[in-house]
Amino acid sequence: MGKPKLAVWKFASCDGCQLTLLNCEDDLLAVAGQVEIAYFPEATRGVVAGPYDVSLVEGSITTAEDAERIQRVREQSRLLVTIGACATSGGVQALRNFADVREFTSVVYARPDFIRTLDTSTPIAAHVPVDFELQGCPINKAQLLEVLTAAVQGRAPRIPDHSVCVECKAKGNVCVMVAHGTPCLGPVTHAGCGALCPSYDRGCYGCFGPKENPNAASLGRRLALIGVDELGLQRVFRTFHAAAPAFETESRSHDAQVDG
Amino acid sequence: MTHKSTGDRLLTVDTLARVEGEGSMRVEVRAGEVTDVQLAIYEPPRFFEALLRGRSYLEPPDITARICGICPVAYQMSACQALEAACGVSVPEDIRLLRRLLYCGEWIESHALHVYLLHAPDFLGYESAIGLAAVMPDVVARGLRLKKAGNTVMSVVGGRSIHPVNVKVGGFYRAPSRAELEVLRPQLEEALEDAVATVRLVSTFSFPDFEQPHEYVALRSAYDEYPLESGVLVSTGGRSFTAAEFEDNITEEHVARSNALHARLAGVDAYVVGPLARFALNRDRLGPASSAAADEAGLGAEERNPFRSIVVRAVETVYAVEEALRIVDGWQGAAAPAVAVPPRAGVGHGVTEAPRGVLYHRYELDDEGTVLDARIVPPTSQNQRSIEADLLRFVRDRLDLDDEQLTHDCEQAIRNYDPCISCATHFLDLTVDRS
Amino acid sequence: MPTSEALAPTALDAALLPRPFRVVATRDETADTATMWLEPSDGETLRFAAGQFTMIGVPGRGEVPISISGDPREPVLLQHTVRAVGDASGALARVAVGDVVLVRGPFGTGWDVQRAAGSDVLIVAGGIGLAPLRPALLDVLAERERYGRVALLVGTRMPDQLLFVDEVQEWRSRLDLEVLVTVDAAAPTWRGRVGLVTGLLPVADWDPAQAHAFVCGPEVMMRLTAEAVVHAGADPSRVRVSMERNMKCGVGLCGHCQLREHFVCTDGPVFDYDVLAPLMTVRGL
Amino acid sequence: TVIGPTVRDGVVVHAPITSVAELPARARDAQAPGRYRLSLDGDERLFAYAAAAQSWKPFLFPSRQPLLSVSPEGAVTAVEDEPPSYAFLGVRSCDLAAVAVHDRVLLDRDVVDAHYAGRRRSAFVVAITCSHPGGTCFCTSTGTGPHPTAGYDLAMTELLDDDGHRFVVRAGSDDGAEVLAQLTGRPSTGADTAAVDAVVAGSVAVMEPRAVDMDGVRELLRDNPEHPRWDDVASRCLSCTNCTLVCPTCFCVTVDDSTDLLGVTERSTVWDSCFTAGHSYLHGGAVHDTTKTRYRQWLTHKFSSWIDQFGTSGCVGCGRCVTWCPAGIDVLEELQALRQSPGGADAEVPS
Ligand SMILES: Cc1cc2nc3c(=O)[nH]c(=O)nc-3n(C[C@H](O)[C@H](O)[C@H](O)COP(=O)(O)OP(=O)(O)OC[C@H]3O[C@@H](n4cnc5c(N)ncnc54)[C@H](O)[C@@H]3O)c2cc1C
Ligand code: SF4
Ligand code: SF4
Ligand code: SF4
Repeated sequence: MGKPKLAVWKFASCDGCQLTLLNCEDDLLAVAGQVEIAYFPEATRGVVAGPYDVSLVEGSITTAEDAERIQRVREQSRLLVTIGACATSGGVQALRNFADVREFTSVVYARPDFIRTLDTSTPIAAHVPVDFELQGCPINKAQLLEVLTAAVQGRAPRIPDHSVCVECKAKGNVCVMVAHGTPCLGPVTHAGCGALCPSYDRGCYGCFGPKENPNAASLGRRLALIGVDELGLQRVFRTFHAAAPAFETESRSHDAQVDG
Repeated sequence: MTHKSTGDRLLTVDTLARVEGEGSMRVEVRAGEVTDVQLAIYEPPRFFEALLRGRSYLEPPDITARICGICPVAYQMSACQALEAACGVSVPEDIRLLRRLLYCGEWIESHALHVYLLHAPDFLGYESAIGLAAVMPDVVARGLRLKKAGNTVMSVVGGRSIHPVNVKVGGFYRAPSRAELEVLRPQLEEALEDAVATVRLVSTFSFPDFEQPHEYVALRSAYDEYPLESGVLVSTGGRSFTAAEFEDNITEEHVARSNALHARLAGVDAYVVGPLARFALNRDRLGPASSAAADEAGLGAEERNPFRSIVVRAVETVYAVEEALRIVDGWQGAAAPAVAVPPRAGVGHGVTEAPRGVLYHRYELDDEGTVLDARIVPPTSQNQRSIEADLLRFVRDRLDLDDEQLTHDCEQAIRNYDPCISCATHFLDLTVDRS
Repeated sequence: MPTSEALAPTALDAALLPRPFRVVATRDETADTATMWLEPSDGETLRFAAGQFTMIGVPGRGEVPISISGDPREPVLLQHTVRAVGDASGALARVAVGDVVLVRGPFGTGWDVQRAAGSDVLIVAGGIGLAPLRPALLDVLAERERYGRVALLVGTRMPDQLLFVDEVQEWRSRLDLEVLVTVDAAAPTWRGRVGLVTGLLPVADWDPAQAHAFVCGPEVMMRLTAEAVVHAGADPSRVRVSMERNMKCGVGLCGHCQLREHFVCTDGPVFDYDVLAPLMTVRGL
Repeated sequence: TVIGPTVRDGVVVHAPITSVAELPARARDAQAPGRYRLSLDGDERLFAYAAAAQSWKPFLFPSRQPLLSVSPEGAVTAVEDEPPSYAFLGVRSCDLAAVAVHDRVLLDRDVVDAHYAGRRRSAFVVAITCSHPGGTCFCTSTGTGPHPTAGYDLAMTELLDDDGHRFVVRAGSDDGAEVLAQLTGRPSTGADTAAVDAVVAGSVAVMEPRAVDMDGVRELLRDNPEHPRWDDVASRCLSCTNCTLVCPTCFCVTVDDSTDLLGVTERSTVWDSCFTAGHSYLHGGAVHDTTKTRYRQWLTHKFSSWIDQFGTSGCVGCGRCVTWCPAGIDVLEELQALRQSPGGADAEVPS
């Protein structure tokens, strides 16, 4: 068996997740030794034609062209892995889903008529079947390596889906929520970052998206008790994973009070 | 199929490689004359300025970081500066230095990425750094080492290198101790050697003869420092204006083919921000090692050949490393990780030097700190006109080349600017139309 | 009984230290299930009691509990029958001759069929559950004269999911063993029985008043079967079932397999039904 | 290495210390469900705080313990490590009881945890009488405090009164006696003993309002798996795992295999929690697929089935799971609610 062919695709995104691959400085050449980097415009001019064994897909679907293009990507890919918040839940640009896009366009562009875009930013899985979703904004380097390693070895990636709190406690952090009264989304957020924010004396802001079995409503009530107002609750659940169902439901539950 | 003739030609590159983001290029040649050059940014729009409306003034550093994964720190720095200005707060010196250190990390990482992984393969004739690694493993290893040093600085100060978590309006969530920064020293010392070696390497590349006439715009710091996190805007045309006067001097316009906005400097057609501009306007502010490296590389008072921007970028990398070392050495911890920034109604402007050049933010807040309006002008949209102007002249002089070579050279010319299309919305796709 | 060799405490490390085995033969049982025969690389025979399991895995592909499906009297080659339902089991079900797999164990309690000596024996298997029960049946057949009537009742979802087809055929031809097979659903060409395995209980020849039953299959199937056996008049303490829970260590230290007060890996996997009955009726215990 | 209490990030933690100056002088903690605040405005006593953020578990039973590595060809190499040698300073009686529970679970079994055994064997334990129980403590209810009675090398009681700031120390082992013999000090007097008794009585009194009767809790939990209170608590519980990870007796670990690009697998035991889906994962899904079943597993195991398994409760009354629950769930309140309406006639409304 030859080396598996890897392709890296980009949709609406910041490039941070694919940069994570280039940031694997110690392992980049080892990865290149195990997989054939067949399509990765950010890193190489060379293009090897599909089909591809593994496609990493960054970014969300925000235009009709992209909705079409992702179908082509899927057709050419044996394994399709989405990387990052944009690709798995629509990303920060999914905030448009909560507003009027025409208004959005006119805020940014003098000639909104030049801009063609969809009303929503949607995750890749809303368009094509996805084999694995790697969460994070941006994704974690070690987790990306695990996903690639698993793909090379033909096994399922081992990415725990529990809360950030697990990592926080394993690291020996002091809980900022309990000890300092700092609002923290760690209890409902997917692990992977290594509990970065609490390690920096900050509450988690949920950039890895919802964990398995999240209870956002209860956390919302708890945050309210430590002083987060309705607008604040709507905002914390409506940022980098605004369109992830668990977070969207919770943020929308505050709409009435915020608007009223 | 190659035509070298003067006839009609159309060169296109649908997806420009080794740039950050997605864009395309199109060059049209009719009857031997270059009639049109376009750099189209088709990266889908993400509407950051709109989605910032209604958010808390404490959120833009985290939200705007997501505009660009390559230079998130630049967004965080410009946002903090603008928001602190809006609220009438300035940060103490220790916080300013810590920000500078974080920024140095981003410069080292971003410049190493561009020099080694994106641009050097052009000069050495490879499609990618991975291909290059097969023949020059030491060179690529050095580039990766350097890049990693930058990432390590960002991880220690900011928590991680992409979208750091430690930055907030008013300073940081937690300031590192002296001991925490000291661990960076050995890696930075190695990086200094690597950065100097990088200047030596890239100054041996062969560069096409090409001079550009554009006006250069960059920051000039109030301190005796090369500009990073603060300063006033100055230009080779003798202009000088503050962040607050940015929009009086620079306006953005929207062109049909692009999802990015083009910036214009009042009174001129095209201007340039980024390493060449910074260097020309701040050569006297380099540190000892970077200054010596610039001399050794034969750089004069200013550099007008955009192809030689790789040399300037390498010199700036030396500067960022020596500056990081200076800050680490002097670090005694911060009195407090952040200063309080109570909200107030008003408008604030911020300009800092992203690796690719001047990055401008403006926010208008109400008295509770809700963002009423936001404006962001990234470096790539400022450089876009210059890139196109350069391409036009560049192609005109090289019509004798076949399409493949010409396209390749055009791409290289675009990469001179290290265009970040994620910022300008995102990337380039080259179409050369000779038909 | 070789079940309780661990009289002196063993270190967790040793218990978690797998031994390499080499695959010497494989046989596809169904589309997703295969049997493999394994030879210990260190030459040390893995002796076991019917019903015990090992923790087994392909290197780097995780480790899962799998019952031993071989004959306790012929332990030189370790035999396992694995259904591919996920990553670890999928890798196992696809091993080829010559491959190395890592094995720890044996662990857990056995069927302990000897306690049925003098009585009727009812062995009821659902799907892959026949694999753990095969050694129990072989134990009975090896000393057939010690038992009363013996019946093997097998249910599978579809005809092509029956395990050990040739051997089942052989068993069918024995006069001292009643073999009944049923499937949940089948094409019209299927000439056998259709219906749940519990439907075989009234058909088989056994005496509830003194029979011992050994049941293995999906948890609901085990519960319904045990309930039906008890309903027919059997004493719950004479019904044994083999439970399945997540297991990481196999020696009661990792905590994953707990079923209320029981560590399924050490107190089980084979339990008396009277112990489990109250636990099997509560969802998600 | 001496591990003792010290203040970090506004909390008393157990960490390596090298001088008396690092001890938490003047520290006073206020603990409540989901809330911990520290002030440094007390008198000069060094041990006048309640349970520290974590017990001694992270040192005796670390969150990750490498076991072995496996080559791509299947060759197995065990990780050999020298167990660190610790002296624990300021171990409260609840935490002593927790260590005893771990000894029972991890050492007194057919298979023992050799890494725990190594760390445990070499540990020198200096206990302290708890003088300032916290707002979530209930060791008097679990019968595990506040006065250390066994399981230590030395036990101290800190006294601060007209006779000055001093410690009454007694030895609980030969090692302890040896160390005690080397200390300068005077034999304790009847007055000292009376003062110690007063400290203990004071602590007991502080915990009085929270005292619960643990009799029948084993049966209560065993017999009420479908009580409506489980749904109620599930609406509040975040299944974040914090309670299990701060609990000094929780021992669940997963066996984690991580395989690198070259196919080398490292096997470690890693703290796990019954609040994760992976804990009860069986092909197709988790047995404990809802927060209700996960919470029920935790509470039932801790207070009920633990007794069946090990002859002792899994709870030592340190109150950590209450303090460090981000949702502020109080196990005593849950037990109380289960008890008040056995069988689940009328469940309480959430607070
Ligand atoms: C005592 C006993 C005997 C058994 N005997 C047999 C037998 O003889 N034959 C047979 O075919 N089967 C048998 N089984 C069932 C067999 O163990 C399971 O089918 C097997 O464990 C499933 O493995 P898998 O391929 O799904 O593992 P994987 O999916 O690879 O999982 C391996 C481990 O990783 C973890 N994991 C995987 N996915 C997830 C996830 N999404 N979330 C959290 N954690 C996850 C789990 O902890 C799991 O233990 C037996 C089970 C027991 C308990
Ligand atoms: S998920 Fe976040 S880091 Fe990744 S591309 Fe999107 S915005 Fe960037
Ligand atoms: S700080 Fe946040 S992530 Fe850490 S334990 Fe507390 S709630 Fe969980
Ligand atoms: S703690 Fe939360 S917000 Fe911070 S990096 Fe981790 S997942 Fe993202």
